[in-house]
Amino acid sequence: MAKMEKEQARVLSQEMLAAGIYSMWIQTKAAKNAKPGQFISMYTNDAGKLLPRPISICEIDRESEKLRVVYRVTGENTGTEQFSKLQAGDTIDIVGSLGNGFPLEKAKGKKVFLMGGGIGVPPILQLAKEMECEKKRIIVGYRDAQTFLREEFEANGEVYIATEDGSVGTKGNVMDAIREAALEAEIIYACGPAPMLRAIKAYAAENQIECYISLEERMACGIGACLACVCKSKEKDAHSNVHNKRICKDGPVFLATEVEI
Amino acid sequence: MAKMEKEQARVLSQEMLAAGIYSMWIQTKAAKNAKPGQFISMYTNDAGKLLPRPISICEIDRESEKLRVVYRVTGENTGTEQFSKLQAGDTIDIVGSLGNGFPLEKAKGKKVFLMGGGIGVPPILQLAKEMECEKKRIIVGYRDAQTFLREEFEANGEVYIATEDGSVGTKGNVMDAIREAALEAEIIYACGPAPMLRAIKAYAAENQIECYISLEERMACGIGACLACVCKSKEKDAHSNVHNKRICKDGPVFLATEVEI
Amino acid sequence: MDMRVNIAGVEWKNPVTVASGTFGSGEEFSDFVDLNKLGAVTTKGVANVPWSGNPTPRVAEVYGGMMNAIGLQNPGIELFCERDIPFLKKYDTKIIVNVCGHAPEEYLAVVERLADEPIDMMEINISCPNVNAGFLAFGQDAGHVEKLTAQIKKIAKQPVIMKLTPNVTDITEIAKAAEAGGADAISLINTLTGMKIDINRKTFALANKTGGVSGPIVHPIAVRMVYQAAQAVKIPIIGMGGIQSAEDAIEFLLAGASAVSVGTANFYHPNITEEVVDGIRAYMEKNGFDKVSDMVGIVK
Amino acid sequence: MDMRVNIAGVEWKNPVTVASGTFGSGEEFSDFVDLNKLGAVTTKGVANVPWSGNPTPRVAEVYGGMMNAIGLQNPGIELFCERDIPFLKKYDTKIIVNVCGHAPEEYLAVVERLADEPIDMMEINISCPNVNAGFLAFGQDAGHVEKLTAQIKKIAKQPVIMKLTPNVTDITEIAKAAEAGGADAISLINTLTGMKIDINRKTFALANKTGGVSGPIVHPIAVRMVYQAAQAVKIPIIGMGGIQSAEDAIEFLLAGASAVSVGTANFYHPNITEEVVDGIRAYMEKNGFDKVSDMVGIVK
Ligand SMILES: Cc1cc2nc3c(=O)[nH]c(=O)nc-3n(C[C@H](O)[C@H](O)[C@H](O)COP(=O)(O)OP(=O)(O)OC[C@H]3O[C@@H](n4cnc5c(N)ncnc54)[C@H](O)[C@@H]3O)c2cc1C
Ligand SMILES: Cc1cc2nc3c(=O)[nH]c(=O)nc-3n(C[C@H](O)[C@H](O)[C@H](O)COP(=O)(O)OP(=O)(O)OC[C@H]3O[C@@H](n4cnc5c(N)ncnc54)[C@H](O)[C@@H]3O)c2cc1C
Ligand SMILES: Cc1cc2nc3c(=O)[nH]c(=O)nc-3n(C[C@H](O)[C@H](O)[C@H](O)COP(=O)(O)O)c2cc1C
Ligand SMILES: Cc1cc2nc3c(=O)[nH]c(=O)nc-3n(C[C@H](O)[C@H](O)[C@H](O)COP(=O)(O)O)c2cc1C
Ligand code: FES
Ligand code: FES
Repeated sequence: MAKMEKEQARVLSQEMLAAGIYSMWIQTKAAKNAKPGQFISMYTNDAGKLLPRPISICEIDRESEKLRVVYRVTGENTGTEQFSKLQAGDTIDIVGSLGNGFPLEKAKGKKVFLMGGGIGVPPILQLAKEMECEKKRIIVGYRDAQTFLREEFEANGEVYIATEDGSVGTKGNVMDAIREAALEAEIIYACGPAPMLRAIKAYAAENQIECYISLEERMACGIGACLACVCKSKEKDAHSNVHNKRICKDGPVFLATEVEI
Repeated sequence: MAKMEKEQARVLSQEMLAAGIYSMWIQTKAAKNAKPGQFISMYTNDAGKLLPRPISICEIDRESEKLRVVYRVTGENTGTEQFSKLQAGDTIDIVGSLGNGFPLEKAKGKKVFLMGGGIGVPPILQLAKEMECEKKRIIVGYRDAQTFLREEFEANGEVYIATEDGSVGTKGNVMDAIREAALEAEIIYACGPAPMLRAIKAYAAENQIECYISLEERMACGIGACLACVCKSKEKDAHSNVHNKRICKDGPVFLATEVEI
Repeated sequence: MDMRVNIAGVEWKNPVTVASGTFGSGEEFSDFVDLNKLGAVTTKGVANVPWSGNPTPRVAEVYGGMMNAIGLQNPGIELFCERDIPFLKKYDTKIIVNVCGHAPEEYLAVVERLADEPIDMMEINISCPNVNAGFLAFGQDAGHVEKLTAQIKKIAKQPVIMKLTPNVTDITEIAKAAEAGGADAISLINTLTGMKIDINRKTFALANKTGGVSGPIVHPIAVRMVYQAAQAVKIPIIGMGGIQSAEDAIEFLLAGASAVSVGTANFYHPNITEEVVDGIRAYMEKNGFDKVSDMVGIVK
Repeated sequence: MDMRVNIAGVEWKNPVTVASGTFGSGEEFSDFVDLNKLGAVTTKGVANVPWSGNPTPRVAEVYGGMMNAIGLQNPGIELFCERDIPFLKKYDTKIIVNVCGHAPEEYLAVVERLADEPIDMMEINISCPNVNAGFLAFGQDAGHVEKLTAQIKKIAKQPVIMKLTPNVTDITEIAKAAEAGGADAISLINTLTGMKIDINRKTFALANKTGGVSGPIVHPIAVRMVYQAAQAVKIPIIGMGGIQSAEDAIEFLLAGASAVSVGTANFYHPNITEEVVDGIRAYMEKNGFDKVSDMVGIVK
């Protein structure tokens, strides 16, 4: 495998997409082999905040070695707040790309749901861009009318929107949107908050649909070494020899039936 | 007394005067009541480096509320290195002005030595500028030909230079310079490394000259509260009730006979 | 919003005081902070006679904190009573006098001298080296803690706070010993013993070799100990160690402290105490707590 | 410049290893670091049977460091011997296997199983909760430490490093107990027990409530303990706790450690170990040390 390292990436642009939601393009060698569904570890310059912030890759420009991340500032004095203050020309330390990504190839010839909720929406974009399939339905859920990335999605598939406050599309969540439009799929790819993923997993099981979900957990290393970021697995995992899988290394994307959420 | 606070000062200029020696002008309310010989506490923005760096005031512009500090970068990854990277327009947190300053008024009508050595040279400048006396001799010692602040001194008194390597003026230290020129004084003001101050104190004692020296010690609060920065005092100190004086509050300038160095 | 707290019968206007030794006798900080805004002022440690303290360097910076070996320099109880107590009496805040000593007699002499002074509480620093126990401190031995507490309680006229050292295997054992000895409250943590070596000069950064580590770096250890102590004793706890924001202080309250002390942060953020008071109030408002005591120890 | 060190008869090419649990079994970091450049690789803790570890969240960030409660998840000694030892044997570095257990029998089973494995040393983690001593760990009681060490030494075929916990009143007492039990070396410090409270969710940041604090914030405490231990025992010491630069490592060597381990810093500076090796070499050059051992313990 290629020698990996912590890299000082250059910030190319920074833009606010919605209240507290930022989009950043960075120049990085990590773009070369990046895949949709993978993430990068982003590091602050703050001596008080040493751990990485795992952030999904939202778009990849392999040719010119650029990555886009879209992230939420989670509060005051957070690492993500510090990221949001970076400007074009600044640098940011990253390690990546990390994790396994979505199994794109499985979608060939199938009717697909690409589902994203909240801050799980961004990784769906690169997935939508690269996916080749029979029918590509993108179902994305937002809190309100600030439907960030919407135009990009519309350029890459058939888009259904759900908003919690009903201001755009279906009132409710992505599951409500599916029901409202009576959509069907043979394979599902999803990223979003745990309750949403639980609902999707149940729906997929009920309808016997192959389903891939991207999980989140607190991380320390991001590369499989510290065992911080585990989720419960159905079978005994080959690496851990217990019912735990590492989200950073064995995931973040898992076959829904593999994991307990 | 006026309400004091930690202030976010604005950097007006930053300039390298000699290898590793920087000069910074800052915009600060602390200039208003500043006196020569006082210092300011300068704080880093680094969450790993929380304590203040005490730095003497080198020049004061009370009118337009500006202070100049001249400081040495003591090594890699130090707070002073971080200060040296600040540029005009940046901000820096400071508390000041602190300490007692040199007793200017005592020089009236007298023949004076203003002696500075190494990074103890800078505070002598404002002192030289404000001093009214019979004869003002400025004796400054440097390592080598990088005789920073020399022109400024020459505009404010009769200047004698000593350099360790003999490249400029007397080869040796400030004491050698005095001897070489057979200078005499009735009062001495000095700032510099401990061995130099010890020599000056001995010289002053021998010749029964009134002598004021500015001392250094590690500080935590800079305002007299923590008792970190003490020096031994000859008499029992009225505040501490022991033979210790606080350099930050009772000093940094002391009558040489008051303290043991 | 009711910010008042009652610590062993003494009502503070809010739960925020300062950590002993980081605020002088209050006077040094009075240009920066309106002392009337503090629940209490805790003075630097005072002994029966003046102490000269340790040689310098007495402090060193460490990553995210500092180390000190001041050696409890103090002017002695007489001058303290003459000068520092009258100064603090000018303010509308409670006065907590921190007491140190090398041997029980020395503590007792100070406690006795304070009997008729107009102070509100006393805090006993048992991290001082115990002349009768080698290099250990009083506070590192439960037996000594209980005994010393009982001796002090017998003569003290004001409520007694025993201040615990974190340099112990089991903080609950020490907290229980203080309670058993009759302490009215406990406070923790004092500094963690550390060392820094100057690799260029090839010697210790502090003249005393070791020093007490304080500042934000000790916060998680302090919160843990306050939590454990709160499960072990019924007397009120004053939590401290690394507080540099209202959030840090609130962690202590939720973990079981009835009040908090701000220490090292005063050195780099001189009016931090006022910010902590305001921040706790804002948190209470946002989270629907009417009284500070409603927050205390709710995380279990 | 002779970087070699001899730890209990095992020669490392340089004094730098990694702290157990922060480097996986070495495999996970092999893309970042040339393992051949390390004096030794210390593996994550392994028990006689697989352990599932604690519920998540297992880590939290704290100011200048982190807290973990992984709960010693491990695949058990069998899979470890089959997979992880052969992987490490491909490299020219020493192999130190870190061993954990809840009871003496569990430790002993692992030690026995390792007897014929091609490993160089073993490190015994005695910070594991001791099922026979309430919530205390083996390492918090000198009696338990001496006894466990002696039991292990009786059957161990490789040199035994006892890894000490800092959560004790007197580290010298524990270090001496390990030495008395026959330990070939000691390593310290393991993590300091801490707690973080999420004030918005009003609950513990870690599912386990408490966790082990590590990273730069523990460095001064670790240096102090290594120094104290070095004054108390004659066996070699491996120093660790908060190393994130060569300078941090050198402090341990000057304080009396014969070698050092880099832990948490691997997580945010994945090739830090190589930098530490290079930085120690540069320091030796600049300061005229021909051999690493000439630096060890010279600050007294
Ligand atoms: C695989 C993966 C992909 C992610 N992708 C994105 C994304 O594309 N956009 C986005 O906005 N967010 C994403 N997240 C969540 C993001 O990692 C957290 O919001 C972020 O780490 C919070 O950091 P902070 O500095 O804002 O908060 P702080 O409170 O300063 O964080 C403190 C510590 O907690 C960790 N932490 C806090 N919240 C989370 C969380 N939800 N998940 C993991 N660690 C957390 C931080 O990494 C840090 O170590 C992703 C998480 C994972 C695991
Ligand atoms: C009253 C006074 C006036 C001073 N005036 C000047 C001046 O005008 N110009 C100048 O270059 N230097 C001056 N110094 C020295 C200056 O304070 C130190 O060089 C500086 O603090 C070193 O900080 P650092 O970030 O470079 O080093 P670091 O190694 O990062 O410092 C670590 C800690 O040690 C303290 N420290 C290190 N060296 C000293 C020292 N010599 N004295 C006090 N604290 C120290 C720092 O303040 C900090 O808390 C003065 C010192 C005092 C006490
Ligand atoms: C410079 C300094 C002096 C101190 N002096 C005392 C003291 O006299 N008596 C005492 O009980 N604690 C003393 N302490 C300990 C503090 O009161 C407090 O317990 C400790 O610093 C932890 O809090 P912090 O991290 O907020 O500083 C001192 C601490 C510092 C930093
Ligand atoms: C995530 C994590 C896992 C750890 N696992 C182990 C372990 O399995 N066995 C052990 O002896 N120490 C373990 N430790 C402790 C470290 O080896 C080391 O003693 C401690 O972290 C201090 O060093 P540091 O500050 O450089 O990390 C672990 C530490 C961390 C952070
Ligand atoms: S974050 Fe370390 S194993 Fe996943
Ligand atoms: S630095 Fe605190 S008293 Fe001088």
